[in-house]
Amino acid sequence: MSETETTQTEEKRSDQPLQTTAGETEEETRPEWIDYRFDGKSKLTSESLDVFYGDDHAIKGVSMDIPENSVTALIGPSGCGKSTFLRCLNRMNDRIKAARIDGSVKLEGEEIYQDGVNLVELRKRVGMVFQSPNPFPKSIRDNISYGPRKHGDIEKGLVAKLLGRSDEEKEDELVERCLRDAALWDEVKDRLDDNALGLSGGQQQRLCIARALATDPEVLLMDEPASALDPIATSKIEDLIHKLSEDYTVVIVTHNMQQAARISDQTAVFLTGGELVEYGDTDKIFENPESQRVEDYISGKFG
Amino acid sequence: MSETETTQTEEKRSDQPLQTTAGETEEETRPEWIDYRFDGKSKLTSESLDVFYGDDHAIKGVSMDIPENSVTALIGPSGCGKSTFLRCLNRMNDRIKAARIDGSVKLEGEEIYQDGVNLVELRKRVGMVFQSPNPFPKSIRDNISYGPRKHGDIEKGLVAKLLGRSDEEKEDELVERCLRDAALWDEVKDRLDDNALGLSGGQQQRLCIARALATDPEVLLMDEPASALDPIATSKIEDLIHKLSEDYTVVIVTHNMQQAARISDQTAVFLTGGELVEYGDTDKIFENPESQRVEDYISGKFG
Amino acid sequence: SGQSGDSGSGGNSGGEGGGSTSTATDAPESGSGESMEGETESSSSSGSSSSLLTAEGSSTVYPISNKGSSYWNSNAPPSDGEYWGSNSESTVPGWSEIETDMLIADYFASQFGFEPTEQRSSPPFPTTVGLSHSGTGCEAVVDGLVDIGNSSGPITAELDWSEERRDETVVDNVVGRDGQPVVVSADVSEAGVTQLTGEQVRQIFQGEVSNWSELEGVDYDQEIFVIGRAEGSGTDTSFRLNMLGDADAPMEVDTRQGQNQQVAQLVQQNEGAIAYMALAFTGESVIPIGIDFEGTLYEPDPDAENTIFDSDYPLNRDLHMYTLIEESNPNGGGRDRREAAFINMFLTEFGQTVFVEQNNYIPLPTSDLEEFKSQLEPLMA
Amino acid sequence: MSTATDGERTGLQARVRRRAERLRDFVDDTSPGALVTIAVIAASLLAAFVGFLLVSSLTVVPFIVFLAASGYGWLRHQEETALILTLTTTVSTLLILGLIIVFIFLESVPVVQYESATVFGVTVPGLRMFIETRWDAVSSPVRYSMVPMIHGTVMVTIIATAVAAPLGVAAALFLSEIAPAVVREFVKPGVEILAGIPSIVYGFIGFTVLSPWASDQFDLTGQGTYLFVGVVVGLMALPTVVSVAEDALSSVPESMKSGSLAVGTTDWQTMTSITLPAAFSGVSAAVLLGVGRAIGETMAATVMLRGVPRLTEPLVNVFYGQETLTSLIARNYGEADGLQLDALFIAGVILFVTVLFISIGAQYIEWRMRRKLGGEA
Amino acid sequence: MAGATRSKLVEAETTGTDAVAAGAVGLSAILFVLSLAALFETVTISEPVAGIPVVTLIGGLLVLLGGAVITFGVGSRLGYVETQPSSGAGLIAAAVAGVAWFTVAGGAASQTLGLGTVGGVAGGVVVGGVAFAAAALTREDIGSTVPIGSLSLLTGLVFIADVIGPTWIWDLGWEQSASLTAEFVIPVATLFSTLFAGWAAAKAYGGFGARGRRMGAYTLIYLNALSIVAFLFILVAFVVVQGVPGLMTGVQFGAGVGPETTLFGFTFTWPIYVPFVMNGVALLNDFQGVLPAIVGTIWLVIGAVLFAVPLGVGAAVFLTEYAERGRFTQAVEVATNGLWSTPSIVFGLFGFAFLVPRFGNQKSLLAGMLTLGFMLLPLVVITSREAMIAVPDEYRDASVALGVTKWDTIRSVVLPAALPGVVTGVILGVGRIAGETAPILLTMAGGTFVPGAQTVDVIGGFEFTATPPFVANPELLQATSALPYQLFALITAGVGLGDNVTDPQGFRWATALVLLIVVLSFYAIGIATRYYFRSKLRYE
Ligand SMILES: Nc1ncnc2c1ncn2[C@@H]1O[C@H](COP(=O)(O)OP(=O)(O)OP(=O)(O)O)[C@@H](O)[C@H]1O
Ligand SMILES: Nc1ncnc2c1ncn2[C@@H]1O[C@H](COP(=O)(O)OP(=O)(O)OP(=O)(O)O)[C@@H](O)[C@H]1O
Ligand SMILES: [Mg+2]
Ligand SMILES: [Mg+2]
Ligand SMILES: O=P([O-])([O-])[O-]
Repeated sequence: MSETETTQTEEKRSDQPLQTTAGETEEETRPEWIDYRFDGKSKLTSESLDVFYGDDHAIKGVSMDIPENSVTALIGPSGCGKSTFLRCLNRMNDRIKAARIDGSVKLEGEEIYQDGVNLVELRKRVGMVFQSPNPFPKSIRDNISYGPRKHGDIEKGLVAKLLGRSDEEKEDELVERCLRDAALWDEVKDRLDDNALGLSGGQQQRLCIARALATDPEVLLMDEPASALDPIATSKIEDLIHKLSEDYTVVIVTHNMQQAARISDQTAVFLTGGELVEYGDTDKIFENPESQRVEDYISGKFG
Repeated sequence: MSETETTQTEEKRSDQPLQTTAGETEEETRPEWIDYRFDGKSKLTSESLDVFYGDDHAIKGVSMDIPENSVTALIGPSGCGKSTFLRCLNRMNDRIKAARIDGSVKLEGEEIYQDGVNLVELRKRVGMVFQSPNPFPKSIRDNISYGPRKHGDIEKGLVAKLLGRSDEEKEDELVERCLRDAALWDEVKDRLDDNALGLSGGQQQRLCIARALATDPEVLLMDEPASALDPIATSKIEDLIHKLSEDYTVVIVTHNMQQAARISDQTAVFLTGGELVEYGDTDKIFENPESQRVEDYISGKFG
Repeated sequence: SGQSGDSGSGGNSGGEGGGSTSTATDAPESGSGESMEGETESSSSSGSSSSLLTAEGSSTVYPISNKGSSYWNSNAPPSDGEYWGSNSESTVPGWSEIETDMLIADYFASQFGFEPTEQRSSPPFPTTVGLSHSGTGCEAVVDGLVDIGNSSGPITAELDWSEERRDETVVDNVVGRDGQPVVVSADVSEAGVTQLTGEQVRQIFQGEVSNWSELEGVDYDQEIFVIGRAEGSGTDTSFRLNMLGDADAPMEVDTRQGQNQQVAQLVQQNEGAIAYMALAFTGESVIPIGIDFEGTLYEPDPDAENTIFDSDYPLNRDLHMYTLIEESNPNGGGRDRREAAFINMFLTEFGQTVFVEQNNYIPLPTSDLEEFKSQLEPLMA
Repeated sequence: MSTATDGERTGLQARVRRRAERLRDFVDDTSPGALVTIAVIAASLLAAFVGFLLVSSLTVVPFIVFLAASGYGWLRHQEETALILTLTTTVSTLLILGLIIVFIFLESVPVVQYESATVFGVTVPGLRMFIETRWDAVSSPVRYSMVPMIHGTVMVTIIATAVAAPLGVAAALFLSEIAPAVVREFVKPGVEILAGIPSIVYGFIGFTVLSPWASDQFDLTGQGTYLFVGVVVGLMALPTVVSVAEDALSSVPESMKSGSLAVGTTDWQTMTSITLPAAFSGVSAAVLLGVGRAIGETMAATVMLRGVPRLTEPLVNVFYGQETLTSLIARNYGEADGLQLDALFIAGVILFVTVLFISIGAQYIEWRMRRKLGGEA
Repeated sequence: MAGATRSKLVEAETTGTDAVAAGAVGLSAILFVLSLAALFETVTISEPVAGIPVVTLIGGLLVLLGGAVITFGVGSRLGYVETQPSSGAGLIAAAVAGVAWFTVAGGAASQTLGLGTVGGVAGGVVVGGVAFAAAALTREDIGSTVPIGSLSLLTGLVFIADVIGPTWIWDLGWEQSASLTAEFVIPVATLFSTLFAGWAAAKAYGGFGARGRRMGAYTLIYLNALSIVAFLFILVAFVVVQGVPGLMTGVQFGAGVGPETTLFGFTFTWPIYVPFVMNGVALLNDFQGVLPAIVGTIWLVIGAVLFAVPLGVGAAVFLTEYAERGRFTQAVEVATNGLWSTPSIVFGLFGFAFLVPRFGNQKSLLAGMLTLGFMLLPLVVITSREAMIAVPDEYRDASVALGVTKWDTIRSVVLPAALPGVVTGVILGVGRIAGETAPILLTMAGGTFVPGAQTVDVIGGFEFTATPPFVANPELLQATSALPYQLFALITAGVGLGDNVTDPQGFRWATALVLLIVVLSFYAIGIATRYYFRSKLRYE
C-alpha cells in the first residue's frame, strides 16, 4: 500500500476497489430481497444477520440496505438490539467474547465478514461514536490526531522532530477542521493542550465525533450520541449530524423518537427480540407505519 | 422494638406512632399552601423540601400532597430529581452520604424528618421498589419472607424448628398471597425454592413488588418499575399497580409519559433543576397543562 | 497389627529396623495400636517430673545427644541387639556392667527413681534435641528455656563469662571430646595438600593468602574457598581460641554456615575449599589434613604417632552438656533427676562407645566417668 | 492556600463537633442496657490488652469478662455489640501495625546508641552504621555496619526488578488484553500458583542446583551470587507484579479501548498508546509492590548467600553474594545476643520502613490513577 | 487528509516472501530452544552433531537467520517485497539495537583489541550510537532489520571463526575470581541474538508498519507467557521427579497395612501405608518421615485462621458498612496495605520480640500461630473488603427499604453474598502462610528430627485446672516443627546424621515435595472455590 498514493480530500474520495480480486462486486444491482427502495447508491448492506450472545438470540435475521450520504436512524425499545446491530457494521462486536455472528454485511458490496478482512482498514472506513463519550486521557489535540498518527498520516514525536519530519502544521490544520466540523472549535480553541477529560459531557461527545472524523471515514456510526446531553448540546449535535450527512453516510441509534423524526432520512424500527419490524423513509414510518406494533410503539403504548 | 408484638394482617393495620414520644401531630388539616386539592385523605405531604448533593441543589423547594389509596406519578426529564424526591419519602436518602435534606415530609401528619424517628418502622410502613429489579440471591420463598422474618413476624430456621416454633404454614400463606398480589404466583408456584436470580427481568421486578408487599406497607414507592421490561411484562405490572391502588397508596416514577397517563390518578411534572412545575389530576396535566414548559415537555419538544 | 507413629513398620524390609515387627508383638501390653494422641497425652499430662526433657545447641554435640535421644525415645528391649549393641554375635564394651532385661530408657531412668513404662517408644519421660549452635545452647540453658545446653566450646568463651560465674551458674557435664580437624575438598587433597603448618592455616583464615599456590610447597593454582562456621558456634569459638590464639581473634572467610553439616556439603560441592569442623562430619570428599604445630605433625590417621585424636592436639576440645544449677535440686550438684538420668546414659562405658566413639568422637577416660558417677550418687534411687 | 491553616482549623473543629454530636446521638439512641454492655466490653478488652502488654498473669481475667460480656451483648443487644466488636477488630488491625513499629524500634535502640558517630562535632546516634562498612560481631572493634547488607539488598532488588518488571508487565498485558479466554483460564491460575510456591523451595533448588551450576559457569570460588539470588527472587516477585498490573490494565475502561479500535488502530497500538499510558500509574504501583516483595524476600537469600556481611569488590560484582538485610536476620537471630541482636532489629527497621514507604507510594499512585480515570485530572 | 492511504480491506494470500520471514521466525524458535539446552548443559557446545561442533552449527544458523532478516529488510526497501513500513523503527527498537551493539562492541574493544575499560566504553558508545542512529533514522524496514540482523550475523561469524570457541574464557579480573566462560557466553549471546532477530523477523512477516509491530510484539509476549508457564511446569515437575522416590519409600497397599486412627470413637486402619508422611524420625523406624512437621503445619494454619479470619472479617465489616469514608478508614487502609507488604521476616522479629516473651519466654506453637495470623490478617481484611464492596448496594437498599436493621442486613444479605470472595481470599492467604519459613523460624521452630511420638496434639493437650485461667494447653506453649522449617533445617543441618535415612538427598526432596503438595493444594482449593462461586453467582 505504500506505493498507492491516493490523495483523499473531502471533495475527492477514493472509491477504489476494496478487494485485490476486484471484479464482480462493483455492479450496482440492488439486492432483490429488499423491500425498501431508495434513490442513490447503497453503502452498507446487511443480509439475514443473526447475532447470538451465548444462547441469547439478540438479532434475528436482519436484512437492511443503507443508502449513501444520508442519515439512517435505528429506533426501538431498550434491549432490542439496536447497539448490537450497529456494532456489527464495523465489527466492533468482535471485541465481545460471547458474541457470535451469522449472516453477511457488505460495505460497498464487499463482504466484511470473511477471512482476511483487515479490521483496521474497515474501521478506518467505518467510524464509530459511542453512546457515552469516551475521550482518551490525553490532550484535546492528541485525541483528534491520534488516529491519523497511528495510521502514519501524521508524524509527530521526538524522532520525527529530530529528522525534521514533524507534521505539525498538518496536524494543526486537521485538528481545526475536525473540531470545526464537530462544532467544538470555538469552545476549545484556546485550550487544545488541556486534558480532554476536563471537558463537559456534551463537549466530550462532540470531541469524540471530531475524533471519528479525523480518520476521514466514509460511514459514521453513532450510538445514542445525545443520550447524556442537555437540550442545547443535543441540538448542536443534531445540527452537526445533519451537516455531516452531506459528505458521510451516517447511521444513528437513538431512543428518542422525536430526535429520529427530526434528523433522519430513513428510520428502521427494531422491536424486542431483535427483529427489524419496519424500515423506510422517516416520514412514512412516523406518519403511516405499516405494522400495528410499530404504530403502538411510536405512539408510546409501550417502551 | 423487639418488645412490641403487633400482629399485622391486612385487615388490622398497625398505625403505631413513628415516634417513641407520640404527640400533637394527629390533627387532620390540609396544609394551606396547597394549590392542588383532592377528595379524600392525604397520606404523604412534603413541604418546601430541598435536597442537596454536596453543592448540587437537586430538589428545589418541593411542596406536594399525596392522596391516600391512589396512584401518583412523577414524570420529568432524566436527572430532574424524580428518584431523589421519591427516596426522600421513606428516608432512603439517608443512605447517601453526600445528600443533605431540608424541609419537611409528613406521613399521615407525622413528621418523618425529626429526631427520634424510628427508621425501621417508617420503612416498614413506606415500602419501596427500585428501578432495576434487585432480588436477594436467595430462594423465591426466602425473598418474600425475608422482611417478616427479620421483623419477627415469622419464625423460621434451625432454632425455631428445634423449639417447635417454626411458622411454616404462616410463611406459605404469606408467600402465596404476596405472589398472587404481584401477579407472579402462577408462574413460579412450582419453583418457590429456586434461586430468584434465575427469574427473568420482568419476573424479578414483580418479585420485588411482592417482597415489598410482604411487610404490609401503607405506601408503596416505585422507581421506574417497568423501565427494563418488555411490553407484556410492562402491561402486567401496570395492571398490578392499578389493582394495588385499592389498598395502598402508590407513588410511581416513570420516564414514559404514556405510562403515566395510563395508570396514574395524579401526575407531578418535575423539570430539569429539581423543580416541581405542575401537579394535578393526570387528565388535566396531559390534556390541558397550565405551563408552557410542561406542554413542550409532554409533546416531546425536548427530553 | 497396627502401629503407632514410630514403632516399626508392618513390613520387614530389612535394614536397621529389621527386627522391629517381632519386638512389637513381643510386648502386647505396650498397646502398640494406640494412637499418637494417646501417647502424647500420657506424656504431657503426668506431672512435671516426667515432662519433656529439652536440649538445644551445638551441632557438634548434636550427633551424640541426638543419637542418645533416639535411643532413649525408642525405649528398646535388651533383646534387640541392634540397638543395645549387644547380641549373640558381639557385645559392646560396658555391656557386662549393665546386663538387664529392662527396656533401655526404663533401665537408665529407673536408676534415678522413675517408674518403668515397659512400653516401646514410650520412655518414662521423652526427650528432644534442638539443633543450632553452642552460643544458643548456652544462652538457652542459662535463660531456663531448655534443660540441657549443648556446647562444643566452653561457656566461658561463648558467653564471655568468668570461671567463677560458670561454677555458680551451671554444671559442666563433659560427655566426650572432639579433635577438631581442618578439612579440604577432594581436589585440594588430590593436588597434594595433605598437611599444612599451623601458621599456614592461620594465614588462610585471616585472609593473608588467597590462592593455594601462594603457600609454600603447594603447586595448585586455585583460589582458596575459605569456609567458616557461624560466629557464636562452639566450633568457631574453639577454632579462634585454639588456632588463632583468642576467642575474639579476627578472621576473614568467604562464607559462614550455620551448622557443621552445611559446611561439609559446601566442601563437597566446591573446589579449593578449606574449613574447620567437628570430627563426626568428615568423609570421603571432606578430607581432614594433618597440621604441623611447631614441629609436631598431628595426622588424621588414628594410628600415627601424633594424631588429631590426641588430647594434646591443640584444637582438641571438650564437648559439654551444660545444666543449670537450680535451688530446687541441691543434691545432684544442680542437676535434677531427669537431667541426671539422661546424662548418666552418656557417661557409661556403653554410652561412650555407642554415642561418642561410633560418631567418630573421642571417648572420655574411665577416671572421668567414675568421678561423674560419684557426683550422682545422692540422686540415685 | 493562604487560609489553609485557618480552614483546616475550623475544619478540624467542625469535625470534632460532628464527632461529638454523633456520639451524643448514639448515646441518646441506644438503650442504657446496651450502653453498659458495650462499655463493659470495651473496658475489659482494654484491660486484657494492657495486661498482655505488661506480661501479667491476670490477663486472662478481663479477657474472660470480655468474652462473657460479648456473649451477653450478642444475645440481648446484637445491633450494638456487633458494632463495638467490629470496631474493636478494626482498631486491632491498626494496633498490630503500631505494635510492630514500637517493638522493633524499641529493641533496636541500644545499638543505635552504640553506633553513634560524630560529624562536625554533632553526635548522631546510629550514624556509624551507615558510614562505615565493617560488620564484625566478634573481634574488636565490634561494629555493626548495615552498609554491606543494604548493598546486598539493593543488588538483589535491582536484579529481581529487572527480571520481574518487564516479564511481569508483559505477562499482565498478555492476560488482560491478548490471551484468548481459554489460554487465560490456564495461564492465570498458573501465575497464581507460582506465587504459592514456598520461598524455601525456591531456596532449596537454588542452593542445590542453581548455585553449584553458577559456580561452575562463572568459574567462581565457592558458591552464592547476587545474580542468581536476584533472578530467583525476581521470579518470586513476578506473580505480584502480574496480578497487580493486570488489575490496573483491566481497570482501564473498555470504552477507551473501543474508542481507539474504532478509529482503526491495531490492538497493539491501542495497548501501547491508550491502555498502558492510562494504566501507567497502576502498572508502576505493581512494579513497586514487586520491588517491595523482592526486598523482603528472606529464605531464598538466606540459603543461597554466603553469609559474610561484606561489600563485594567491585561493588557491581554480581557474581558474589554476601548478605542481605533479610538473610542477616534469619541467619543470625539464633546465636545473636545483646547488641548483635539489636543490630538485627535495626535491619528489621530498615526493611520495614523501606517497604512501608514503598507500599504507601504504591497506594498513592494507584489512588491517583483511579482519580484520573474518574476524569478529575 | 491529503496523503492518507488506504490499504486493502481483504488481505492477500501468503506469498513466497512471507514464507522467508516465517522461516526466519521458525529458525529463531529452533535457535532459542538450542541455546536454552546449551545453557543448561543438555547439549554440550563442544560436542559435534553429525560431525559439526554444536558451536559451529549455532554459528551457521545465526548467520542464516541474520542474513534472512537483512535480506528481507533490504528487499522491502528496494520494493521487491510488498510491505507497509512506517517512517522509522521507533525509539524502543533503536534503543535495543543501540544497547546490544554497545555491549558487543564494548566487549570486543576492551578484550579482543585490548583497549581496556576506557577504550571499551568509547568503542561501545561509537558503535552503539551508529546502531541507534541506523535504527532510528532510516525507514522502518531497514531500521528494524539491518542493525539487528547484522548483530546476529556477526555473532554467528564469531562462533564459526572460533574467535569465541568452547574453551574461551574472560577473566573479569575482579577481586574474587569470576570469569565469563564460553559455556555461558555462547548460549546467552545466541539467546539474545535470537530473540532480537526473531522479533525482527516477526515484524517483517507482518509487513512492518502497525501490523508488523503487532506481530513482533505478540511474538515476544506469547513467548514470555509460554516461558512463565513452562517455568512453573518444569519447577513443579522437577520437585516431583526428585521427591517421589523419597516419598514412596516403603509404601504399602492393602487392608491393614497402615496405622490405626481413631475418629469419634471409631477406629479404623488405613489401607495404605506411606511411611514418609505417617512416621516421625525415630530409631526404631524402618523408614523415617515428617509426620510431626505436617501436623505442625496444619495446626499452625488452623491457629492463624482462627485468629485472623474473625478479626479480619470484622474489620472489613466495620470499614465497609459502618465507618464513614474519611481519615480513619484511610488510615486503616494504609495500615492493612502496609502490613500486607511487610516482609515476613519482620513479622518474625516482631513475634520474637513481642509474643515469645509473653508465652513462657520460649518459642511456641502459639507464638507461631499468632505470628502467621498477623501475616494473614491484612490479606483477610483486603479480600473481605473487596468482596463486601462488590456486593451491590441494591441488596442493602432492598433490605433496608423493607425496614430491616443494619446489622440484620449485614448478617443476612451482605455477608452471605460476600462469602465466596472471603473464602477464596482466605484460602489463597493460607496457601501463602503455610509455606512461610522466616516468621516461624524466629517464633516456633522446634527440633529438627522430631519423633512421631512428639507430634503435636492440641486437642488432647487441653487441661482443666482449678486455678485461673482454668484451662491450660502445654502443647500450644511448646515448640514443634512445620514443613517449611523442616526443609530449612534439612538444608542447613543436613540429614546425614540419622543412620536410618538411607538416602538423605531423597529425604530432603521428598520434604520439599510434601511441602509443595500441601501449599499447592490450598491454592488449588482456592482457585477451584473461585471458579465454583463465580459460576454460581453468574447464575446460568
Ligand atoms: N456483551 C453482551 N453480552 C451478553 N448479552 C448482551 C451483551 N450486550 C448486549 N446483550 C444483550 O443483547 C440484547 C440487545 O442489546 P443491545 O445493547 O443491542 O440493546 P439496545 O437496543 O442497544 O438497548 P439500549 O437502548 O438499552 O441501549 C439485550 O438483551 C442485551 O441484554
Ligand atoms: N448519589 C448522588 N450523588 C450526587 N449527585 C446525585 C446522586 N444521585 C443523584 N444525583 C444528582 O441529582 C440529580 C437528580 O438525580 P435523580 O436520580 O433524582 O434524577 P431522576 O429524575 O431520577 O433521573 P433519571 O430519570 O435519569 O433516573 C442529578 O443531577 C444527579 O446527577
Ligand atoms: Mg444500546
Ligand atoms: Mg431516577
Ligand atoms: O558446635 P557448634 O555447632 O556450636 O559449632
